[in-house]
Amino acid sequence: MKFAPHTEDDVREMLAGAGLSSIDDLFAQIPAEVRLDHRLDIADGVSEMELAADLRALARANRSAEDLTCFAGGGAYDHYVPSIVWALAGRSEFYTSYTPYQPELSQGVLQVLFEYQSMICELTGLEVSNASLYDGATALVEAVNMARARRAGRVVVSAGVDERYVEALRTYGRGSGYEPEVLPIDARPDLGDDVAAVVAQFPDRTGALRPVADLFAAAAAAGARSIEVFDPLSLGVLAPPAELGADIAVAEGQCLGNHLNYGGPYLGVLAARMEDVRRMPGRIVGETLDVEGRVGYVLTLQAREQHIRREKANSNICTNQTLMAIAATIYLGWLGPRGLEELGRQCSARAAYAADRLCAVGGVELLHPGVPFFKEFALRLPRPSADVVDDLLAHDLLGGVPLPDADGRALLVAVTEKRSREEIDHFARALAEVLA
Amino acid sequence: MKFAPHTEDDVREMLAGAGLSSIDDLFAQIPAEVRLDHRLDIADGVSEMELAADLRALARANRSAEDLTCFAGGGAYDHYVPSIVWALAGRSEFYTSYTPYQPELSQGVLQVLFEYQSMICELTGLEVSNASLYDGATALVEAVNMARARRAGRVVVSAGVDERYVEALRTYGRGSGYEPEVLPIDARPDLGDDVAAVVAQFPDRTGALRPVADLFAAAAAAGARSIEVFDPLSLGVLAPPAELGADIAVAEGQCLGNHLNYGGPYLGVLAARMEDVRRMPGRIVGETLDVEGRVGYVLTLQAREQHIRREKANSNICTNQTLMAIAATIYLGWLGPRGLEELGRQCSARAAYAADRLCAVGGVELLHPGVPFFKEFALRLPRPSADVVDDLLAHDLLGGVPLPDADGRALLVAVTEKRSREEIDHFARALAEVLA
Amino acid sequence: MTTEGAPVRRQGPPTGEGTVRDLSRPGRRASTLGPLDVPDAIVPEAFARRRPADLPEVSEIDLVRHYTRLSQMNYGVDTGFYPLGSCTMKYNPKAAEEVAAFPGFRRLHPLQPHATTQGALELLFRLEAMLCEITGMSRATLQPPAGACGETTGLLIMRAYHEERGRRRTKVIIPDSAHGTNPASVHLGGFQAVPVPSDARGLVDVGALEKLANEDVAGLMLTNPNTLGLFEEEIDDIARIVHDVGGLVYYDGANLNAILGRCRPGDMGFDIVHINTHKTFATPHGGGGPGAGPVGVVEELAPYLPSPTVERADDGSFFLDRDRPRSIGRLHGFNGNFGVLVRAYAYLVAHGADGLKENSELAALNANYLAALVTDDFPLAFPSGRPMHEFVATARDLKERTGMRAMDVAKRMIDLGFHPPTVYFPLVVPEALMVEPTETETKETLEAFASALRRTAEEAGAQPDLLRSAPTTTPVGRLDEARAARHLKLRW
Amino acid sequence: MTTEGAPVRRQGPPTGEGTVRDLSRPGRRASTLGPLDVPDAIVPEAFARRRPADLPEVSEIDLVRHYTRLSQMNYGVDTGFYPLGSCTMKYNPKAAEEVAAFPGFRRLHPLQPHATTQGALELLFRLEAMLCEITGMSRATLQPPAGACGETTGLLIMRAYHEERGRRRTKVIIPDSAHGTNPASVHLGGFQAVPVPSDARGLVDVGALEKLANEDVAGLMLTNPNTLGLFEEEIDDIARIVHDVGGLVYYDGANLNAILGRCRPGDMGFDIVHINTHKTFATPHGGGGPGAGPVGVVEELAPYLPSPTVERADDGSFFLDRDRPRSIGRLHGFNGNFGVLVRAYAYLVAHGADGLKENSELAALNANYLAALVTDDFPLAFPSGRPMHEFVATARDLKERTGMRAMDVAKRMIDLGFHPPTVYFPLVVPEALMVEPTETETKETLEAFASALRRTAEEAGAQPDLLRSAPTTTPVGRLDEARAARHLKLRW
Ligand SMILES: Cc1ncc(COP(=O)(O)O)c(C=O)c1O
Ligand SMILES: Cc1ncc(COP(=O)(O)O)c(C=O)c1O
Repeated sequence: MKFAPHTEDDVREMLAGAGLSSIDDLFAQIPAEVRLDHRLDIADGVSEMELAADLRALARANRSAEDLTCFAGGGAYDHYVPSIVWALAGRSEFYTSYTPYQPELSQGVLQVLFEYQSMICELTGLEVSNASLYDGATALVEAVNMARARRAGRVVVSAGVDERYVEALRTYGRGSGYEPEVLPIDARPDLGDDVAAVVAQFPDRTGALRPVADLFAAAAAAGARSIEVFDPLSLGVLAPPAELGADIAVAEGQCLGNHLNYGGPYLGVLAARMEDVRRMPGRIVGETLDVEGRVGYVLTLQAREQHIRREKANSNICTNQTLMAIAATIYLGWLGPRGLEELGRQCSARAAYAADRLCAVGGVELLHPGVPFFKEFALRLPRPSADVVDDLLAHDLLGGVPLPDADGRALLVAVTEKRSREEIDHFARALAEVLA
Repeated sequence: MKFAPHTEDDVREMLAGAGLSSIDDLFAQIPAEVRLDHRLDIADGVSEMELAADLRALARANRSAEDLTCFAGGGAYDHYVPSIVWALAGRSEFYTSYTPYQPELSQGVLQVLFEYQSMICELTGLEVSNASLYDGATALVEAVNMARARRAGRVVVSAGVDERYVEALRTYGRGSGYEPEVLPIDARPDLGDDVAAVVAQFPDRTGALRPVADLFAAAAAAGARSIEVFDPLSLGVLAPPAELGADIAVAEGQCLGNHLNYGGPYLGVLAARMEDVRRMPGRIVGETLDVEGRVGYVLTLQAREQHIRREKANSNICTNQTLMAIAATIYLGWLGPRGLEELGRQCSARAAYAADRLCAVGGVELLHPGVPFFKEFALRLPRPSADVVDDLLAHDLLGGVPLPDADGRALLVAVTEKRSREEIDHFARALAEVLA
Repeated sequence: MTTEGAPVRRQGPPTGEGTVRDLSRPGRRASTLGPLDVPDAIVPEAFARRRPADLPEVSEIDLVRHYTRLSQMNYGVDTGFYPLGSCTMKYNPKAAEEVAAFPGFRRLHPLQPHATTQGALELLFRLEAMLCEITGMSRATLQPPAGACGETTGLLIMRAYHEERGRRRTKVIIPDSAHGTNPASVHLGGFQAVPVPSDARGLVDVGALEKLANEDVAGLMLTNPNTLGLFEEEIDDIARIVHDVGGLVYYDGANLNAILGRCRPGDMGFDIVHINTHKTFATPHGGGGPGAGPVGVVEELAPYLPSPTVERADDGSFFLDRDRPRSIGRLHGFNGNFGVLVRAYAYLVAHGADGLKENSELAALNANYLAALVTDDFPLAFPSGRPMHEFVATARDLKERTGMRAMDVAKRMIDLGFHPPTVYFPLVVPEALMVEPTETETKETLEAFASALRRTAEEAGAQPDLLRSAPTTTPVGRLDEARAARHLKLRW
Repeated sequence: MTTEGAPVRRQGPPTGEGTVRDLSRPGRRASTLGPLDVPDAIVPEAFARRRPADLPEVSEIDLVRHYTRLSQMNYGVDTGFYPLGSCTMKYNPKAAEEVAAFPGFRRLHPLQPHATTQGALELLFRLEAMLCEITGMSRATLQPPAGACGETTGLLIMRAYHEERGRRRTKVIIPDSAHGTNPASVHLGGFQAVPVPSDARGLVDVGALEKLANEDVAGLMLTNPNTLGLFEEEIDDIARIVHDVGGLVYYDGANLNAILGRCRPGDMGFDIVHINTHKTFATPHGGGGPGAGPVGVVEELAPYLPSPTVERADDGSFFLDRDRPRSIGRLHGFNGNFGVLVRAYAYLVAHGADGLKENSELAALNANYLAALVTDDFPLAFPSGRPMHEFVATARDLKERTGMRAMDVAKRMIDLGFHPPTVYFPLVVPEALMVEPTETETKETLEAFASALRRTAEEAGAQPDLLRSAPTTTPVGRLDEARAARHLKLRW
């Protein structure tokens, strides 16, 4: 395929116009020693028809949630994506535009982001939201950096936090100069004024609902920032981060109208208190007036950002996940307050039903018996969970996500509003079979 | 699902505003005897999620050209549809608009249709095109009505015309008062001044390229209108209708960027000479000026149409296939003159190769040996072609369209630019197998 | 506030967009095809094209920008309120678009073996059953690609019915308020259209009908509620009168959205019914098409339905039945506008019985509420009857008072941010404004529209130039249609 | 003629669009969920939300119209020329959008067993190989979701590399013309940013660099061609100087679109390279994101690459390798922006080796042709060097002559129908106008843009108000950014 429109005449005339005699002249300043001495070892270009065939073949070499009934979660969920979300977020005026540096030409994107920020504040009960970060894990990293910009101290992380998120903290911490300290579940933390941030996840990495308020209260007492990792779609039925005492709330926003996409592009959600707004990473949209007093929207507080603050900036994020935030805004508008609540109820009811049916299978029990959960729960299996997941594929089931817990015999099962009783019953029967 | 936005308060306030006390009052004027005495026997409504599941299941119960390698033609072809076509024709400002009765609000659709008419004229060599009809078969019916509006005479149809098109003529002819007379291939027609129209198809229903110029010349001599059924995608390499002496040219425009869609929505193409423009059916877009002298587009010559001419109109068409004409315009813009020619060459080359390979299979021969063809040709098989097509499904092949010819042993094979040498070779091997 | 009546402005100075040909440069090209991996072959010289077709030569980005911009020069239901009377411009569900695009539907060839199209055939089978239940008919064809073709179908069925009975019937009666397709279809059916006048109420003049009814009459075509939005209360008598002379009664389904689940053409005595899925069942109008015009008939007429029909075999499988000796034949090259029918099926399944009934109720509520809001300035053409899903108002008085016509009001409404209603139809009403809000519009939208409409009435007296010079906010101003017809320019 | 510079006007009077919340009415709702076919269950009281979240309550059509209209208030590559310097706003192929939407990609869960994701893994494997060939690196990670994250990745690799060798390195050198993400990333990598000045040619001052280079230096970050669009001709010396003190050289790939197939960072002595697929490989910017920032490294650094990497087993199957003891770890929750990487892969396969090379050639041709057209009014900031794919002009003289600033020129360009270039970057250039036309624009477009730009220079003297009051053709006029920061209103 070829997208450059130049005809031979164009090239000739333009070279002349630029005072050049050949295309090579354009590259004359490249020293001979560094010029590429061979044709790139990449196959010849193809037509659109061949391209589509190549990618169709690759896509078909996968077995996705389109073919498998998906009970996998662990931060990415098979919630229903209503057709209006991408019919609208997919409008080319949105997706082919750049970061809104020229606000008068970008009121569309800017206003949607303002609406996004407003809805995230409504969900979390916090005062400010930014306009998106890369994903949930990096949003947590940014939240910790926010806290450490205030007090360059220790970072205490509850063992209930997703292991991939902790991994990310460990990675970025090497550069920022901290090592996340993992706090065992229910352990009494000793928090002094050397602690910058305390992180907890609710529901936790096993789907369990464990109180975080006390931990956050202790953090507050120590003058540290409390950071909650939350599930946006739990907030129709579960208490919002602000109520639990979180100063900063971060989440993986994939569940808000975004497809699974094998892990990305997803949506990093971050909300905080107004007093921390100048330490917040990423773009922030604000309302203002134009010369004639009409309401309009702009990127604001840019003095925080890398392109102005440079090495003093808390974050280096530039390109973010705006399009996913647009999708999330449309999705939340589609849900509405009652839809959000109904969805939460359905998830928890279906998860509860699934837990009952699956635990009725011989040798299967809850990893944390008696601990309440929302839409996700962990099972203890008689065999390594990875093998069981492999066996379930034969029944067209994506049975869940294997956890390291219980020496690899733990399975994390997620149940969204999409999973019907019939599908759950099928799962139970299949599990019994593969464990028989 | 529910799309009506009314809240209970809305309903109450609006009833009051309309001076009514209940919804039933709105239907009071319906006589009791005719009121429906039961709830419609239709299942309860479903959520979008359930709707998508229901239709996905139905779609999967089909085996389409997505799963089968398609050699079927007979008026509908598996040409490649470039992604820009529906990315643009699928813009909601186009597809959610009505017939452009208010031109100032509809310059988008009107201008595209003007471009469409222009491109159809370029393709056919004729002077005027309308803005679309239902499909190829009904376009032929309309063309015959045009001719008979000029001279209410006989309708002579070459045996080379698609049998479904002849069927359609027979159907509509009952109302309009004619019976199409089928003229055997190569028969010398006796054409007097009682003949209104002579119809020929090029390439013909078996894909064969048989001269039509003589027939059309004879028609002209008799003062009848010559109507050619053509293949739009043949016109990069085959002589256009005007050159062959056609007064009116009609075609199935599905091949112009429209999907197979199990037979519709397709695109009825009709072009004619300026002298017949006032007898032309359907919408026609014309260029004009606005009050400030700016160029703009409107529906014109509406005096021809049913909404003004009523029972004196030649046609009753109102809703047409505008969206398909928009797709065709974008597709032709994508092809361009050189793309159109290359595509034609590829089709004929691939068809020629396919014919060689398939005729190399024992017992298989061309139905019309020695007769040249374009992208489609007819085979004579040793077994009923319908059975062979069924057997080929096991090889993931849609082998073609069975023809009644040769007592059901004829198979019409279409080869588009999409069919690779490898696919054609696979077809030949599979055919050998099923015939072995 | 409401967004209605306040479309936003786009960037850039006002100006039109040249044609795609203006972008053409020799040698440019968007398309690429795969390499030719078989021996080249050229068509015989005798048949070869000599001069390449002079199509535009442009790059892909040229096409994308040109047609994106043209789309932005077009008003659709997705941009705002679209109260075109008789057109039922309701919201077109995106979900229907998504499911219709499943490859299993979109890439299905019309001539595939039945074994490979069971899903499509089952969908059509189910859709036919739902349409029969909704209309009270016993069988239906899904082949007609639009309402007008449905009318032709119905009239050819009438013809076949009478011919089989050896009757020579020459006339079909239609109300003077009928849509243009009705008389045109009558003509195409080989009949003569005989108009029956409307009475003072805007309903069929039953007395006049009685006089017209005789042995020459093949049947009657009627829209109910009629094109004035009024229910034909004497439908029983009307049907009886026609049946008594051996005629058939045809239901033009354009206004079916008014009565879903409340009453059915079949129960009113209609023998043949067409449905416009692009009106009642919200399949998108596509800027003029495609649509679908299924036709239902009473049992006695079923044998005449077009060929093929969708049938179910004893083994439960579905097939297209072409063995129909008494059928009127084929009205479409293949199976009708299947892609549109998929959307209609989705719409029906999504709503279910109660949802459909509620749609009609709220469509009527919207029309009556809006009528009440504007009637002081734009009185109903026939005030005695209660409108159903749409109403016809008249600017007659306004014209007398101010000289401003319905067309001026319509153009001014554009500047106020609204698509105008249908104007000058039905023909029996002078300065007609035919308003069909549909059920998917909000109370706030109706109110904003009403105040805009009332504002035009005020301006017609105070600032007539605002109307006369309208529209001024569109890419082009009022266009010279007479000029277009006089100096025909139908291509570049 | 060309359509460039002439966006069309939309219908309707100029006015903004309220927020979706302004459309909210208690009781309205767009969503429907399936019936609950299992026993209901409610969360423990202690954890329950008490007050429902105050989200808007709207119907589906409200959402569709609101966001359709907002989209029309936004300018994209699909609406017109978008010459933002450093951003590479080239045409985003629709074909890439189509293939990325295949359910087999879009509905793949990140934690599925490898047996079910072989197609996705093979795509990533192939993409890594192509990126390595293009950049001259030996391995690459596809995990970073954007360029800035790629920078962090590179700096953490630098840190790990030096730490493993027991060296305490504290400084990273960056040119004063560097993009803001560079110093910010240096900081996040735990280093101190040391600026090296540009010389009179706009290139790294090699003499100054030599003085800065010492045992504290972990490495150097460089964009080449640099942010002035000029090729760092002494790149050999630069790399040598840094290597001689044991440092590593990092390539910021934002300008890779200038040199594809002509030269490679690896051959210039770079050790680490990031690529912005949303620039060079035309994945859409999405109004600010998503992007993807793959990072390639030389063989010696491969062990430090983030975990997991995509590997091929002896049986030919692909898997995600998490067993990487020397890896810096994980930079993203899952596998990076896979959906974006699919588009980048499609772009590379579509173009092939020659297509990519041609893109860079024509990108440079467009930039140089356009520079020549505007240079009389807007001279190059550093005229001695030949710009490559973009050029930085300055409005310094214009400001002195007329008092009009680069910002005024930019806003006036909007009224003339164009998206302005990047302004005030790089910071080392006063009144900078940074123009990157990209290779997908036509000669006519460049000429139309050039005459518009020259017109602003003329108007700056003759009719400065046209610039001062611009833009006037947009939904809102010039916005008060100071006010936005002073009176923070960040939510409704
Ligand atoms: C009353 C009436 N009858 C018939 C028709 C024709 O239907 P179609 O446009 O689908 O052919 C229409 C369409 O506007 C109509 O309003
Ligand atoms: C020179 C340069 N470096 C780095 C970046 C940051 O890349 P990203 O926006 O993908 O994070 C940019 C983006 O504008 C850039 O122009």
